[in-house]
Amino acid sequence: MTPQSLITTVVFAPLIGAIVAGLFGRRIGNVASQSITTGLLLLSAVLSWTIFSQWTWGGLEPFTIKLLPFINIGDFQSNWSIRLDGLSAVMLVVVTSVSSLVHVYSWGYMAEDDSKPRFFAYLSLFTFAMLALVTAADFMQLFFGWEGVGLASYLLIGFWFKKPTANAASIKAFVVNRVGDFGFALGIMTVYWMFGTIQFAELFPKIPTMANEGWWFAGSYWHAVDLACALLFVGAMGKSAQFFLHTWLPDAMEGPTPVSALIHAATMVTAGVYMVCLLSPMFEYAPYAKQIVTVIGAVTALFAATVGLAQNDIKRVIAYSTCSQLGYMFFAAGVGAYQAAMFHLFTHAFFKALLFLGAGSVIHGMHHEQDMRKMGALWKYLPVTYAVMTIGTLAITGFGLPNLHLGFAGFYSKDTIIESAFAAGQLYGGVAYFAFVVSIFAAGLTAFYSWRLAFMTFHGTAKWGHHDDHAHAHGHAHDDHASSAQIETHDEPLADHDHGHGHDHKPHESPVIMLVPLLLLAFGAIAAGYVFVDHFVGEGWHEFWRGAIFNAVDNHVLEHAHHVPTWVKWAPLAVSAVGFASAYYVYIMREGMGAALAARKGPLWTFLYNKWFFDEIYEATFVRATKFLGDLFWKGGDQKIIDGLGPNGVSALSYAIGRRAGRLQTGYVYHYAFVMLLGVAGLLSYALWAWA
Amino acid sequence: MALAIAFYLLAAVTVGAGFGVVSSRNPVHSVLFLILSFFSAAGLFVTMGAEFLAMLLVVVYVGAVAVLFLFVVMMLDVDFAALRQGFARYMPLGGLVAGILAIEMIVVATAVATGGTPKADTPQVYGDVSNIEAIGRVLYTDYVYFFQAAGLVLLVAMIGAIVLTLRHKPGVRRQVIVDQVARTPKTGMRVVQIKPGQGIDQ
Amino acid sequence: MIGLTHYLAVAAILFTIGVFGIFVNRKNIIVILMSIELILLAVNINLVAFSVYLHDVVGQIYAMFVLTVAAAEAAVGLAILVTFFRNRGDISVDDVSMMKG
Amino acid sequence: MTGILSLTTFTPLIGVAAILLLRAFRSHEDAQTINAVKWITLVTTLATFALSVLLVMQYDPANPGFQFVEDHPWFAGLHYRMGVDGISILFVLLTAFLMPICIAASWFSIDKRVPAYMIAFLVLETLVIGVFCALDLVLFYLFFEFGLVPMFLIIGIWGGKNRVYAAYKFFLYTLLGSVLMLAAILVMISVAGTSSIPELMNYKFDEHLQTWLWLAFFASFAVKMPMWPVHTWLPDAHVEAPTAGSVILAGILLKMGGYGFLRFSLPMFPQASDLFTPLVFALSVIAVVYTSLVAFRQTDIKKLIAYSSVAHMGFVTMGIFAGNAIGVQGAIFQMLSHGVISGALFLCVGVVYDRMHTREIAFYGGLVNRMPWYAATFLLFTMGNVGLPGTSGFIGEITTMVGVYEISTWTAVVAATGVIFSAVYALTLYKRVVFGEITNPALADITDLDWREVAIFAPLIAMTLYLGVYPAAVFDLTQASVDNLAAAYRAAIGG
Amino acid sequence: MTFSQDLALAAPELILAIGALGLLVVGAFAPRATTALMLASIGALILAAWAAAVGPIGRGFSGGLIADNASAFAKVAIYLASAVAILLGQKWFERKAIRNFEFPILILLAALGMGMMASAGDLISLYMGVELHSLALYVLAAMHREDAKASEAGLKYFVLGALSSGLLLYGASLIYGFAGSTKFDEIAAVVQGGASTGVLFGLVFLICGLAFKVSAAPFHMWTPDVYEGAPTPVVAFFAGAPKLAAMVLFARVLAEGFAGAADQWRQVLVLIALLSIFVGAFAGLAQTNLKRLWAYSSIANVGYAVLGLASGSSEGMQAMLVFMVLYMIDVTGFFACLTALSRNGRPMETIGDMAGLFKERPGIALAMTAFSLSALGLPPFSGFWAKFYVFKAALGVGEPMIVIAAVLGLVGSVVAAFYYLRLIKVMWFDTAPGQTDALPREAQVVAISAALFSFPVVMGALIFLDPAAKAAAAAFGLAS
Repeated sequence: MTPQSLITTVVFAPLIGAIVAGLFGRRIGNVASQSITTGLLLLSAVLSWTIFSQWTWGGLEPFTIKLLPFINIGDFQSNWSIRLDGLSAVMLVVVTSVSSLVHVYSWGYMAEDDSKPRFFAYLSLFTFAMLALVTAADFMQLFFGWEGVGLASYLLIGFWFKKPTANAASIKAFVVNRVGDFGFALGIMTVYWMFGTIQFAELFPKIPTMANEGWWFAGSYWHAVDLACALLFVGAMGKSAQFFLHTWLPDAMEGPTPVSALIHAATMVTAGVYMVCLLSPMFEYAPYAKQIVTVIGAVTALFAATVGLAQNDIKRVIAYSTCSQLGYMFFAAGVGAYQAAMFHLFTHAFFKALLFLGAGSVIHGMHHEQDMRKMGALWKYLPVTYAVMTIGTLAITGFGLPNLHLGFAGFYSKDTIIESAFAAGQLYGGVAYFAFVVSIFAAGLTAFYSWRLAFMTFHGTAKWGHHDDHAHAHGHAHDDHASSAQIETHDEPLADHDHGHGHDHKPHESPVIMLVPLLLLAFGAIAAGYVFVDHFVGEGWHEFWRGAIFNAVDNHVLEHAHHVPTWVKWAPLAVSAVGFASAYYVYIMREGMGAALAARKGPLWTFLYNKWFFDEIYEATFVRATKFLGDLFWKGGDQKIIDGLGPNGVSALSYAIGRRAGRLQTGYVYHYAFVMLLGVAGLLSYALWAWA
Repeated sequence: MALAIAFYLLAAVTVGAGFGVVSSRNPVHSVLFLILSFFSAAGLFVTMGAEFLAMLLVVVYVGAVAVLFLFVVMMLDVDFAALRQGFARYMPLGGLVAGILAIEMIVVATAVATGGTPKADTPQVYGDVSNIEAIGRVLYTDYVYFFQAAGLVLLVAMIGAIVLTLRHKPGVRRQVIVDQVARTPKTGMRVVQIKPGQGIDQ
Repeated sequence: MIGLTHYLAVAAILFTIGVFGIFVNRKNIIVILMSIELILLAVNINLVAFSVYLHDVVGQIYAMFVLTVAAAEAAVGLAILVTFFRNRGDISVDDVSMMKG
Repeated sequence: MTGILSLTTFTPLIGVAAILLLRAFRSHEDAQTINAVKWITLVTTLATFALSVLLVMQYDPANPGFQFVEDHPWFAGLHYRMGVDGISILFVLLTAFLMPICIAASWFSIDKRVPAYMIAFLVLETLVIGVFCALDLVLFYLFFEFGLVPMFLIIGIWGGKNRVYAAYKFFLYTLLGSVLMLAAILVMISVAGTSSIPELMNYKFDEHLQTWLWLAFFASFAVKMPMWPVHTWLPDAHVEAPTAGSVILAGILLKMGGYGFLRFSLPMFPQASDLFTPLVFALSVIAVVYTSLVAFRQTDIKKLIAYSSVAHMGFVTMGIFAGNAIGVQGAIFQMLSHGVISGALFLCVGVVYDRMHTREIAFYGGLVNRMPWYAATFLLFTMGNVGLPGTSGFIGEITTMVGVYEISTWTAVVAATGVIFSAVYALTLYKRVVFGEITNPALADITDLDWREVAIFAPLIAMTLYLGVYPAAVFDLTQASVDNLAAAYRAAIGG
Repeated sequence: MTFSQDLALAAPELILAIGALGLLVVGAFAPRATTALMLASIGALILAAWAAAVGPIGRGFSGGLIADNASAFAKVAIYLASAVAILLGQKWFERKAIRNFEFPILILLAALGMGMMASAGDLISLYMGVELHSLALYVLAAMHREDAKASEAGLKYFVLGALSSGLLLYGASLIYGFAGSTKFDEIAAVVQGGASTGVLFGLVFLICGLAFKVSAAPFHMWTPDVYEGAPTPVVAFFAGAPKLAAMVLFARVLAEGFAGAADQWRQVLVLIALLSIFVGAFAGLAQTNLKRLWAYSSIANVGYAVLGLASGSSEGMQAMLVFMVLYMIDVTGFFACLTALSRNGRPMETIGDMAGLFKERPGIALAMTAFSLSALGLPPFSGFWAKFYVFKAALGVGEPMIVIAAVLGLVGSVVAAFYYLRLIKVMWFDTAPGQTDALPREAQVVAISAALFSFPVVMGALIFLDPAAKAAAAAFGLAS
């Protein structure tokens, strides 16, 4: 098989699976639909790895297959196509691998759900959309994939449609993403009218020639490329849950855990990073846009890490962790180290999926309890999960020894990012230094909350099995959470029957079908960094990316990243250690101290626990304003003013005039004569006045 | 000069009688005023040399129209006092509009002096033909068609008056001459035997 | 010297009186009919005066037709009035208001 | 192929004749007669659809001019003149496509005065197709204006509780707009000495006169579209109309406004169009934002969708007046797509309305539990309404916005916010109707789509996805004519 | 021109006059032969129409009678409408047990008067024509003499009509005096160089008098009451032919006599037209009686016709002629419907009575719907074409005043649309309170034929009507 047909199969196999399972799932049964979707995805994954290996080691050249015209109006030419280059090759393996593992995992995790075909169809549909996104050769297909994954995300977050919170969360995710897409779409338009094309292949060569052009937009004059990049980045912010547009991601945890692993950790949320890297030929000529990317990324990294400190829901902690890691990726791209960003994306996919699936395993084992305060001492009951979660934690904290160049996956990618930020700061100063400082600090926080999660879940004393009734009630009326936008239910309504809240069941280890993916991911979390560091960011990166990522001639960040001072290389490890130690102190040595701190409800804790009050602010401003304006326009504008003055007013007025005119018609002859004579007199007077 | 005196006298009577028509309390008086007005208007015609028209006015109006009015006024049993109510109330407004009209029309009438009538400002003097002959010559030649039409107008009026007012009262016995003439002793007489105590049951 | 203007003025005044009579006599239809006769009289004075001063006999012929028609009109009008009276037993103009609006 | 246009246009009247004939022989309305009437109507509409497909197949996309032209002189200098170009042909197809669906959708839900109902629809079909085919101003006006009557009756006789008010509002609002257009038409005929649309397109009206003519046409088409602030008839009309009436109203009748702009305003009054473009843009973006917000607060499903129609039509107007090829193509596409999607959404409402006889959002909830297929269908069209890529809704929105961006970035920015709002109201609606548990006991026994409803939705689903994935099918047909139009417009305004 | 030639020109009138006189004699001796009388008078009218259509063209009786395309056009329409009125009315009176053999004769005489109006060439024939037909109409209005409403209608009509005659005459006298002649062509010669104030003043009076005849505002006040009170078939007659005759007369006076003062009378006419349109539109809104409603509708419609006149061009005259003919057919049809409908012997006259008529009497309901839509001016009904012509002419003049008036007039038509819609609504949407009586055949035939004419026949008929009206309008001799 040629690479072309391979990659076509890779892209469309999930779609076929989705269609079959979605339309005929009920007819062919659960097992059949699960087998078809999972099988096709495994096929995709295998083929993706084939392509990836051909790319990495086989010297496959980039190519684009045009399948069909999409939108073809004048210069606005878009095609359904499949583009293969370094970036898409990486993304293919990330997407298909994680997706296929999640499919497999879901066999176990969703075993008790009664709409499995639908779930698998959604997963496959998502995968297809994601693949369409990463193989897009123009902005329109990119946008298609972009919104397609959004749709899948919406569907999967709201998978348990009976849960009001899930429904709310799904809408929130979609709408917030739409806010991002608003910018994205405008960015596309700007690109189109500025460069006259939306095909990447035609666009990128044009950029250097127009690098210093200006552009009128919304009443102001902008630096053209900066403007386009900034607008496009808004799209990335939405999809990748960056600061300001991050609020949907934690709520998205209402979806089933495999979904969180696939969409909200490993793949979809990284689409923004992918896009920025893909558009590196543009961003390289957009210095201000890059600075924005850097700042937003850094702030997100810090913000999410701080919020992660205070959360009690196991999935939410990981969600904030994802958010934070995405911040890392962005500021890496922002400082010009796109390769580092992609590398972190790659490794992060493994260990974050691992963490989520592990958390899922815990939840499964705990009979759908998600509150970490009700866990503890689970390591005995869920040994495999414990092991892989620990691996994942080590990976995310970036554990590794700089002097040996040996560590878990996160170590390679994250340290590269931190070093790149430092290097960029050294080279160009400015926001890169800020990013560097933040990244160091956030690394410490990462270690703290990651270990906090591990300790609260697996260590300490068991806090389950005593007051489940209370816990259940508590879950539904969570008094800490003020706003309706963030009402949480700490259980996944997996089963309709009595499985729910096993009072007497002990926590149990997950079935093999769930553990296998965990183990595979654990392997990835360990090895992905070591194996690919050279290709992604090391000496071989030119050879590996083969032009897919563009670095301006004066961009030497990555080279310099390898030659930063030693303290910079050690700093992440050091702060991670501090974070680990603090977590150990608070949650193991002084067990209960965390709970006590939370119970005091200090201002800082409250601030963090409520996620910097973002939901509350948005609720008070945007949501309220929307409702208020909607009512105002409807009842005031449409009903009172437009209808009141318009049709209803005019008709009432006409009718009143009509009645009066009718009343003139008194029925008395002399009145009639009088009116006639008035008319005569009037006309005569007019005649005299006008003509005499 | 005599003409002027006659004009002013007749004009005054005409106008005064006209006002009497509209302001009398009793419609009978109104009719009489109307007759007076027509008479003096006829006089005005005479001052202009239109004797035939003057005569016609008297004959037609006084002889026919006014009598018709009188007839109706007398025939209909109307409470005239009630009909006078509200007269004063509407005086001002009516007066105002009438005044405006009058002023406007008089303004136009005086425009004769400025705008000018086409031919002459002296009355026509009939030379060899009399007024009536002059009228007749034109009427029976150029306007014969309308003369006939006038006949039709009168016909319509006649038909209308009959249609609207003629009533065949069912209970009224009429004289049917044909029947009377055609009557024979056979049909005119019937011999009946009256039994005592029964009477006639016809 | 008595000129055309004088006659026209008389006619105008007579016309106005007729008009005035129509809406001042709110209730008496007969007087309204008589007012109309006054208006026609005014017209006739006008016509005759013009005719005489134009040295054109057509005006007098016109006046003749007007006279004829006025007579016919009076006949029809009074006939209608009689019908009306028969139906209503009254000729008050105020009552002529079965239909309005 | 001369005559095919007339044939397509008047084929529905053959159905009318058949129904009348049937009624003449069977005055009693028994079930059998009613059934026959329905089948006659369905077959007629299908035949019309077949003819329109034939029309499209025969159409030469490379030729930007009018095709299948028929021209017969009439009286007073008027002509019976028909023809289609790339701009109008698809509307003919859309009309013929939606009609059988409407008939099928009314199959059981209309139970009184069925023959009259079917006749009204058939007459409406003729009129609407006529509007898109007419090449004579007065002929156009005939078709355009008389369409009010069947729609008035459809709303008024078979409508909901407040139907009379809605019917009146619909009628008078539209009438007011179109009498002004009539005035303009008459002036144009007087000035140019012809009522032929192709000739008028080449006639250069005096700029001052253009302004007035443009405004008069605008009055009519803006009401028809409807644009803010003359949109308030639409929600009322939609809410009260029977399902099929709403489908036709949203699917086709609104398009006559957009078509009018394309056929008259742009080519005939280019300078005035250019002059008023800011006004149109302003009204369009207000429509997009304002009505989206209003839609968000609605409690009646149909009203919500109706308001969303107004918002979507905002994209159409701005696309048209962008005056560039992409904007105009986008606007045409948006109209087609909206015709399919909003029509389908009203049918979705009709499905539950037929079962429950209420359109209150609050009444529903949790339908997915009992009606999974319905939920999936509704979801698809909701997503189309939201403008999700892959559905036709997306193509229309993005292309119009791209077109507008060239002319006014501000407009594009504000319009793009509409994309956010549409997600808000559409998804909220979907959530409240479909998701959640069934709490209303009345819904406990609600049934899923039956075969007839599936058959109704299937073509709409296919069309939504087909156009969403392969919009080129449309663009290829419209391209030549639109390029022509846009080029002429640009040349006329010197831009 | 010899007398016999003159008589040939007057052939239609002669036919009617002789017919009327002959039938009067017949009727006097055989008053019960109403059907024969009816048929004979209809025959006379048709004969007269034919004579008008094919008769010679020229001026007779020293200019007092004009036979031209315009008069022929008008006469054909008037006589045919009169024939229809006889058909409708005679049976109606018979059903009411009023056996008036005078009815067809009065109509014949009225038609004769209208014919004279249509071919009037000087102020005297104008006056005679007007009076001849008016007197007949006064009588017809009150003809149902046992009906209080009818006699009241007749009285009102008469009083106001006499007043308007007075105004008209006064105007005629002033014109005669200041222009020096009663003949239109001679007046035109005087006016050509600029009309004197006196003439214009007279013209205003004359316009007022004629406006009364066509029931244009503010001289419309009689219309609703008379329409309501008079017998329905008589109203069917009233609403059509006399207005056409008066409009033609109007056109002739203005076009032939006062073409030189067009700028002046145009202003007056625009005022009258607009006032009529709006009075008709607004006052109709609150009506419940259909006859009154249609009276207001006719006021509004006359406003449109006057607007056509006001445009003062040949197109305007053509528009007016087409308008009046189409309107005449509509309104005759509508009143034929009303003539036909009754419920339990009581005539159905209010909007409420029409509830559910579509279910009850679909044919008549459809016809009434067609008339309503036509009166509303909705294409493709004849009313639309009528308005089409008028507004095309008015807008074609290009004079700002007329253009504004035209646009306002169109807006007024939207207001009026409301009450037409109400009728449709009631007939189609509401449910019937009870059975209607059987429909009389002749009214049904008239109604359905008129409805068919208003659509679709009109679409073809206009092909013939258009050139005919154009030729007729050309006879007025105005510039296009």
